[in-house]
Amino acid sequence: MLRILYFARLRETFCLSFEEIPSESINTVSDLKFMLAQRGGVWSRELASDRAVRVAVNQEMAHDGDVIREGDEIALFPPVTGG
Amino acid sequence: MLRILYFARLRETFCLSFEEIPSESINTVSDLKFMLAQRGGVWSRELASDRAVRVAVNQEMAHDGDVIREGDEIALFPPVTGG
Amino acid sequence: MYIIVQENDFDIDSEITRLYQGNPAIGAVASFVGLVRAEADNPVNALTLEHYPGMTQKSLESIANEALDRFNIMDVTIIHRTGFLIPGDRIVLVITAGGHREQSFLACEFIMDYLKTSAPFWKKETSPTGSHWVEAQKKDDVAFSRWGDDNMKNLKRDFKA
Amino acid sequence: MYIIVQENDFDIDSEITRLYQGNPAIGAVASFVGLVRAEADNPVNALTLEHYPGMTQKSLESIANEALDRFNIMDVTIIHRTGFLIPGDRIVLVITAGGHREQSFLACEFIMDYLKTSAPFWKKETSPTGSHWVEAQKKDDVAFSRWGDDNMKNLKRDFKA
Repeated sequence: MLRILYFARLRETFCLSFEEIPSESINTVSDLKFMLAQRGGVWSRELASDRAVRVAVNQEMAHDGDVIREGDEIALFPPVTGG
Repeated sequence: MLRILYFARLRETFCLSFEEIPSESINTVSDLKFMLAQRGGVWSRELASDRAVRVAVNQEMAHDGDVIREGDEIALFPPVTGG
Repeated sequence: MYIIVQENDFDIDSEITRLYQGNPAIGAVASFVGLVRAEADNPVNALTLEHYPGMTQKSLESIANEALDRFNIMDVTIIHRTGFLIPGDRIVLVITAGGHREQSFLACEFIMDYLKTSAPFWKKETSPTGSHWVEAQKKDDVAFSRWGDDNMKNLKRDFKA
Repeated sequence: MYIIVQENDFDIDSEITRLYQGNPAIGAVASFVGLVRAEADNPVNALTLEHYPGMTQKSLESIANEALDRFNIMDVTIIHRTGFLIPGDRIVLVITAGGHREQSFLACEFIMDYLKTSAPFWKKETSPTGSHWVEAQKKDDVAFSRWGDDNMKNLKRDFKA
């Protein structure tokens, strides 16, 4: 399983802060984003290629090509605005 | 008259923090430094051209060519080291 | 190194003193305080700060370690607040302590630039017209990117020498 | 603008708060604290700070005004101590408050660089081997000179825009 977290605008738009999904057929960050976008509606809109979505794998900033492994914690969120 | 102040190393070396001198024949900062250096000993050593001496005229940093007028307050001191 | 995410305010004097006390080689302490702003054209009533608890501490520690390493400074404090804040409230405090002022200033700016683009915090503003998530600013990416260029890598070497 | 030369110590939190309180457009406060250092190769026991009372206030005000003007910041505090100080004691506090961090950081560095070369303070160090006047450092002149180049004049225009 993969542990998926959503923050800020994504959490509110998806009405979801946390879910677990099977890790089969998800090898990279890109695969996960593509799979989630397939859900349609707000999912496809928020994960469209022209919207900036940041991804962290196991609490480290990650890029589209980065590998995802069984048991990983993946977070999706908008560009950060702290400080 | 000119009011002349000395600070830090110059004050200690000259054993003098303040004096008044006639303003005749002193038209610029250079004139004053030359006149003081004529006193010889520590005066000529401290005011030698290879030693950094800063000059303020009426509490503003000044250069060798700057004009001195009757009644001015002139301060001589080493490069500053505050902060 | 003292790094904490908290809801409470902080005392800047105590935090600065904590950082330099006991290390007589520290001569230069730079710091930065970020505040909730409210301007005429953006009359903010309140700000809510969300963060990603599992990642925040880790990411701030990694930024602080990078600053210690790059600029050869001696110590770093980062305090970031979360929760509900109003205009005039403090959001973040960064303190950098080193031997000389140039490295302390650079390290402090570096940490703020990295924090603004890499630490998982998000601001939601409430104004008279409703509430919305603050958009990330292009200028923060620009500020961040300057630390990666060759000029800055040379600078790192200078401090290490 | 709050500029003072004093023998007493200061509270950094109170000084920072005083500067931004009541101006909700201030979002970024940078500050610098200079401390008396004592290192293994320079075991200072004490420092005596002399100044030129008639000129000090005037020169600090002129530096602060130049920073307000160049970087379009909103307020400045400079507190410089004089008299007898020991390692770990604070010598100087500079605080700059503006809308955004880049201008506050630059203004704070600018003030420190100007102060180091233009404000009439002199340090005398007492160490186990005797006492001597601290020599001005070449690197302070270098730091000072960078604010005069064309690059910095462009920067000034940017902030004014």
